[in-house]
Amino acid sequence: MRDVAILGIGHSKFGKRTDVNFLELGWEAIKEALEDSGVSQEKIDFVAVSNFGLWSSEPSPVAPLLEYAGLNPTEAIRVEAACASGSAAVKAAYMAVASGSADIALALGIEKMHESGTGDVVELLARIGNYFWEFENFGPTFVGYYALYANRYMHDFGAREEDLAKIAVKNHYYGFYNPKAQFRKKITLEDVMSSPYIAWPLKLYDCSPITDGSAAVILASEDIAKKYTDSPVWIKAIEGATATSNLSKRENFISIPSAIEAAKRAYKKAKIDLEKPYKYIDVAEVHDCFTIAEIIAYEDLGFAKRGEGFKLAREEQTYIGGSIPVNLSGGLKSKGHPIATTGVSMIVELTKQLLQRVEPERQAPINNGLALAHNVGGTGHYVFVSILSLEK
Amino acid sequence: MRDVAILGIGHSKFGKRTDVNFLELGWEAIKEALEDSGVSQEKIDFVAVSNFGLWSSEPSPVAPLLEYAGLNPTEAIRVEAACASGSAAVKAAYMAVASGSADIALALGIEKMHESGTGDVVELLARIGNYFWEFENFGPTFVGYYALYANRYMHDFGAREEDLAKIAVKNHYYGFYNPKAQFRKKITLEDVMSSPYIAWPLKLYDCSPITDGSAAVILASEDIAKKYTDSPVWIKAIEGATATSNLSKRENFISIPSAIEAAKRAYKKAKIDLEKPYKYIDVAEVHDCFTIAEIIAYEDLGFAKRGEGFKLAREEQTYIGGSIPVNLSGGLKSKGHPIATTGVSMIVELTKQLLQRVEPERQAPINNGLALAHNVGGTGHYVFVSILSLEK
Amino acid sequence: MSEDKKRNDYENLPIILDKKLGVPIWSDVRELKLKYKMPLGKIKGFFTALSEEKILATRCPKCERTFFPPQVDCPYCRINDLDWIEVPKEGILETYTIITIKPTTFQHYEDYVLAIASFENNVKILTWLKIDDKDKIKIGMKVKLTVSKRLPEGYYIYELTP
Amino acid sequence: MSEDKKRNDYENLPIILDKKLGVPIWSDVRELKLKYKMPLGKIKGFFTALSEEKILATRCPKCERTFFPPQVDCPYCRINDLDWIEVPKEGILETYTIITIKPTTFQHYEDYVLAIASFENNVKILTWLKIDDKDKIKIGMKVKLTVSKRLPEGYYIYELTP
Ligand SMILES: [Zn+2]
Ligand SMILES: [Zn+2]
Repeated sequence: MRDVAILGIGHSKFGKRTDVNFLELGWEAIKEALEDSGVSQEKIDFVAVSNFGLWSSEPSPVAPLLEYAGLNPTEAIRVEAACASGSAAVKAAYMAVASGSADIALALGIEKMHESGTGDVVELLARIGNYFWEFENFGPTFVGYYALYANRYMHDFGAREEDLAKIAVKNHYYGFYNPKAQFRKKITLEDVMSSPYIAWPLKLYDCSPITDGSAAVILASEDIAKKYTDSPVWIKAIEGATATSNLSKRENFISIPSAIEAAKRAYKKAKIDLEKPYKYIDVAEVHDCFTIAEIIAYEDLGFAKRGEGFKLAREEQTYIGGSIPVNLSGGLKSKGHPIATTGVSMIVELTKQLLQRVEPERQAPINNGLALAHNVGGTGHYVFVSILSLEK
Repeated sequence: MRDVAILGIGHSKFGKRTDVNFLELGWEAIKEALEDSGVSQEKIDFVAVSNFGLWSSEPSPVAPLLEYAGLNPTEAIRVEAACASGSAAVKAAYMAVASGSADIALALGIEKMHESGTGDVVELLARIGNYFWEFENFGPTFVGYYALYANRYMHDFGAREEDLAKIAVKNHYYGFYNPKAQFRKKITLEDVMSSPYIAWPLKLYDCSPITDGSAAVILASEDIAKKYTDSPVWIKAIEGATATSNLSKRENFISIPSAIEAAKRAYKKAKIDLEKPYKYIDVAEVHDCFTIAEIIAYEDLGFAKRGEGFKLAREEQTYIGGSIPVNLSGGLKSKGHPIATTGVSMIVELTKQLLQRVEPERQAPINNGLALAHNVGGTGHYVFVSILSLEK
Repeated sequence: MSEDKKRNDYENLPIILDKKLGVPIWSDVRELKLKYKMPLGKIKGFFTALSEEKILATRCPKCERTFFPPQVDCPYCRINDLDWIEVPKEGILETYTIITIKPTTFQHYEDYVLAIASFENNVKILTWLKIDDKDKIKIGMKVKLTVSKRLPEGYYIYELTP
Repeated sequence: MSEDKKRNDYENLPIILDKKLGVPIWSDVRELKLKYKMPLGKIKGFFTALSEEKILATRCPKCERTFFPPQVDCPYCRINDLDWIEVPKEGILETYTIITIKPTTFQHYEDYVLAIASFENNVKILTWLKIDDKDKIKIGMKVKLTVSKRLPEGYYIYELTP
C-alpha cells in the first residue's frame, strides 16, 4: 500500500446558498483545492464525489459537476454512506491513490439541501433510517432517532439536558470564529434550554441545521506529494464500519457499535493506544449532528469511559486547553451539516488545524501532530474514523 | 499494486421480480457468491454496493442489505455512476483489495425498478441526462438520447434500421439459452421492424427492458485467492472515463468519447494492441441499452473502424464463430438491464465464460483467456472498460 | 416597459425571487411523485397474522436466531423458509421520544410517541406508543403490543400501549 | 370469515395483489413529492435576455472558450464573471428524434421533436424543433433559434423552427 498525502483543500462558505447554483457551489471548493495544491485538472486521475442529493435536482450529479469544472474525461464515481458519505468519498480517493490506480485523486463533498423545503428535507432524512419497517408506518425523524438515544442515555447515566446544551454552546463558541460556518453567533445555555422541543428531549438548539456547502481534498502518492508541497498531511487511517439499518436491532441505545469498531480499527492502523487515545490526538472533529451524538462519540472514541462522556461536556474538557479539543470548526451544529459534504469538511478542517492555518481563536495547540475525524452516517449505519498526521 | 482475483460470483434471475422484496433479491446474489467462493461473511473486509435506486424505496440501501445478509460490521459504501454503477462498484472493491485496505471485498449490484411504474422509471432515467438544461424543459428520454445518436449515425454512414435490428435478434438468440435472462425468447428481424417507435428511429425492440435483478462478485488478493481456488479469474484492468453531462457539448453524435478513452486505458493496462483488440479478446459484453449503443461500442472499442460497426451486425460477425462474439449473455436487451446491476452482471458473465461454465449453446471458445466488459452510464457520462484474464 | 414588469424581470418564466436575497430562483415545473410498490410475498405470513392481531417474527431452526423485522433467509446458516414464531404481547419500554417536527407525509398526525420495546427471544420493535398522559411514560415500564387502526388512513398496524 | 375476506387476506392493509402472480404488494402510503428550487442568480443574464428573445452564451475573455449552457466560471483559467455573448439566430440541425414514449411529467404534451442544432462559436443547443410536417426534417438543414410560449404552462422558452 502506498502512503497517501493531502495535497490541497478547498471549502465553500456553508449556509443557505441561494446565491449560487449546484454547480457553482461545487466549483467553489474544487477551485480552492486546485489553487491550494497547485494541481491542474488534467493531472487528476480519479474523482470521488459524495452527494446524497434527492433534495437537489441532479440525480447523477458527478457528470454535471465534472463538466462544469473542466474535469472530463477523468474517471469518476459517486459514493454514498448517508451522512458519512464525505468520508466514504475520501476513502475511495484514498484507495485509488494507495492502490496505484491514481497518482492524484480528488474527493468532493457537495450538498444543496435548500433546493427543497424544510419538511421535505426532514422527510428525506427520515427515509434513510429503514424505509419499510420504520419510516413507512412510524415516521421517525433523524432528530427522533437521536432522541431515543438521548432519552435512554440520560436515564442510564443521570445526564441532564443542560449537559447536552453545553455541547451546543461550545460548538457555537468556536463556529463564531470560523468564517466558513453557517451560524457565526455565540449562544448561551439559556438560548439552548429555552428553544422548542423538536423530539423530546432534543430541542432546536440541540440540532444541526439544513446546510448547503461543498468541500474538497486533493490526495496524492508520496513521490507526487513531495513535488508539490513541503507540508503534506498524511492519512494514517480511514476506517469504516457498519451497523444495522433497523434501530430496533441494536444491542443498546447508549452507544454506536460501528463507531466503536471503526475507532478500534483506525487506532490500530495508526498505532494509537486504544486506552488513552486522547493523549495522542491534538484535535478532533466528531459528528455532532445532535448534541447527544457528540457525547456518545466521546465514549465510542475512548475520550471518556462509558457513561461519562457528558462529564467532559459538563467540565468543558473539550474546549482548547481541556483534555482534548473537539469541533473547533463549530461542528455540524454551528458550521452546518451539508449531509454528504460533512466528512470531507472534517478532513479539510483537520488539515488546516495540523498546519496551524485556522483562525487563532480556534487553533488547537499541535503537539503530537495527530488529528481525528469521526463521521457517522444515519444512526451509525455507516461510520468512518480517520486519523491524519504530520508525520508519515 | 496487488493483483486482484475474482473468487466467486452470484447472479439472481433477472426480470419483473415481484416474488421477492429488495433485500431478498440482494441476498440471492450474495448467497450465491458466498457459496461459489467458499467465503463466509466475517472474512469480507469491504463491501461496495451499486444501486441507482430512486425507483425503489430505500434511499440509503447499503445498510438494510448488510443487515439482511449478516454482513455487519463490515465497512461498506454505495457507489453510483448511472448505468455504469455496477462497474464502479467492482472498481471500488478492486481498489480496496489492490491497495491492501481489504483482503477480500464484495461488490454487489442491485436494482428493483418495478417498485415504481413504467412512466416514473422513464422519468427518473431521463433526469440522469442533465436536469436543468435538458430535462426540465425538453423532456429527453434515454431512448431519445440514443435515438439522436442512431439518427445521426444512420445519416452519416448509411446504416439502416434493419442493421440495428440485427443486434436485437442476436442478443435475443443468446438470451434464449441464459436461464438468468429476463426474456428467453428468440425473435426475428420482422418482430423488431414491426415493433412501435419509442423515439424514432428506435423501436420497442431496440430497447432494453425495465428489470429487477442483482449480481455479486467476491474479489481477493493473490495470496488469499490461492487458498480458496485453483481457478481464479484476474482483473487485468478496470478503467473509467467521463464525458459531459450536456449531450449538446459533445463533439459529435456518432461516438462516445469516454468509451474510447476508457478502452484506450484498459488496453494499455492489459497490454492489448489498440489496433486489433478483437484478435486478443475471446468474448465481450458490451452495453447494448439500445441496439445503436452496441454498434457504436464496436467502433469505440476498436472491434470495427469508425462507421463500419453496423457491418459487423449485418455480417453477423459478433455471433460465436465470427470475428468477436459479443453479448452471449443476451446483453442488456434480452438478459435485462437492472441499471446499477448491469456492470456487475457483465463481470459475472465473463468470469463464467472464461471458466467455460455457461450453457454450451452460448459458450465462447476460450483461446486467449481474455474477456472484455464495456459498461456505459448515461450517454457516456461515465464509462468503464474492464479486461478479465485467466492468466495473472 | 410597465411598472409591473420592472418588479420582476422574469414574469414570463417559472422564476420566483428569493425573499431574503432577492435572487431569482427557478421553480421546478416537473414535480417528481414517487409511491413505491413493495412485494411482500415471502413474508406474507406476517401480514395475515397481523389481521388476527398477532405479531410474528421468524426463527432459524438451525442456529435459533430470531429475526424481527421478519426475514425468510438466515444469512448465517444460508437456509430459507425460516419458522414463524409469535412475539409475546408483553414487553419492556427501552426508550421513547415525542416527534414534534414531522416529515411531510406525517404532518397530518398529532404529535406521536416513537418508542422501542423489547420482548422475549431478543426481539425489539420500533413503533408508536399510544398513551393518554405522556408524563406517565417511563423507561423500563411494561408495555403491551397490540394491533389497532391507523387513522385517517384506516389500515391496521401494530403499536404499544401501557 | 366472510367470502369477501377470503378473497384478500389483507383487506385492512394497504396491500394489493400483483395481477400476474397474485403476490401481495404493499402500496406505499407515503407519496414522495419533490419540486426543486434552483437558484439562477449568477446566470440571470440569460433569463433577462430570454425575455427579449435573445439566447446568450458566456465566453471567457482569457482563453476565448464559449460556454453553453452558460456558466460564469471558466474552470481552465479559474476566472469568473465571464462575458455574455449572443448566440446567432441561425444554426444547422445536427440530429433529432421524435419522443413518443414520454416521462410522467411530459405526458401532457403532444409527441415532440427533440433536436440538437449547432451555431457559430462552437455552440450546440438541445431543445425542441417545432415543425408542421415532420417528414421535412433533414439533418444538416438550416434552423432558427426562437423564443416561444410553452403551453399549457404559458412560460417562454427557446426552441428551433425551420
Ligand atoms: Zn441460522
Ligand atoms: Zn478561460
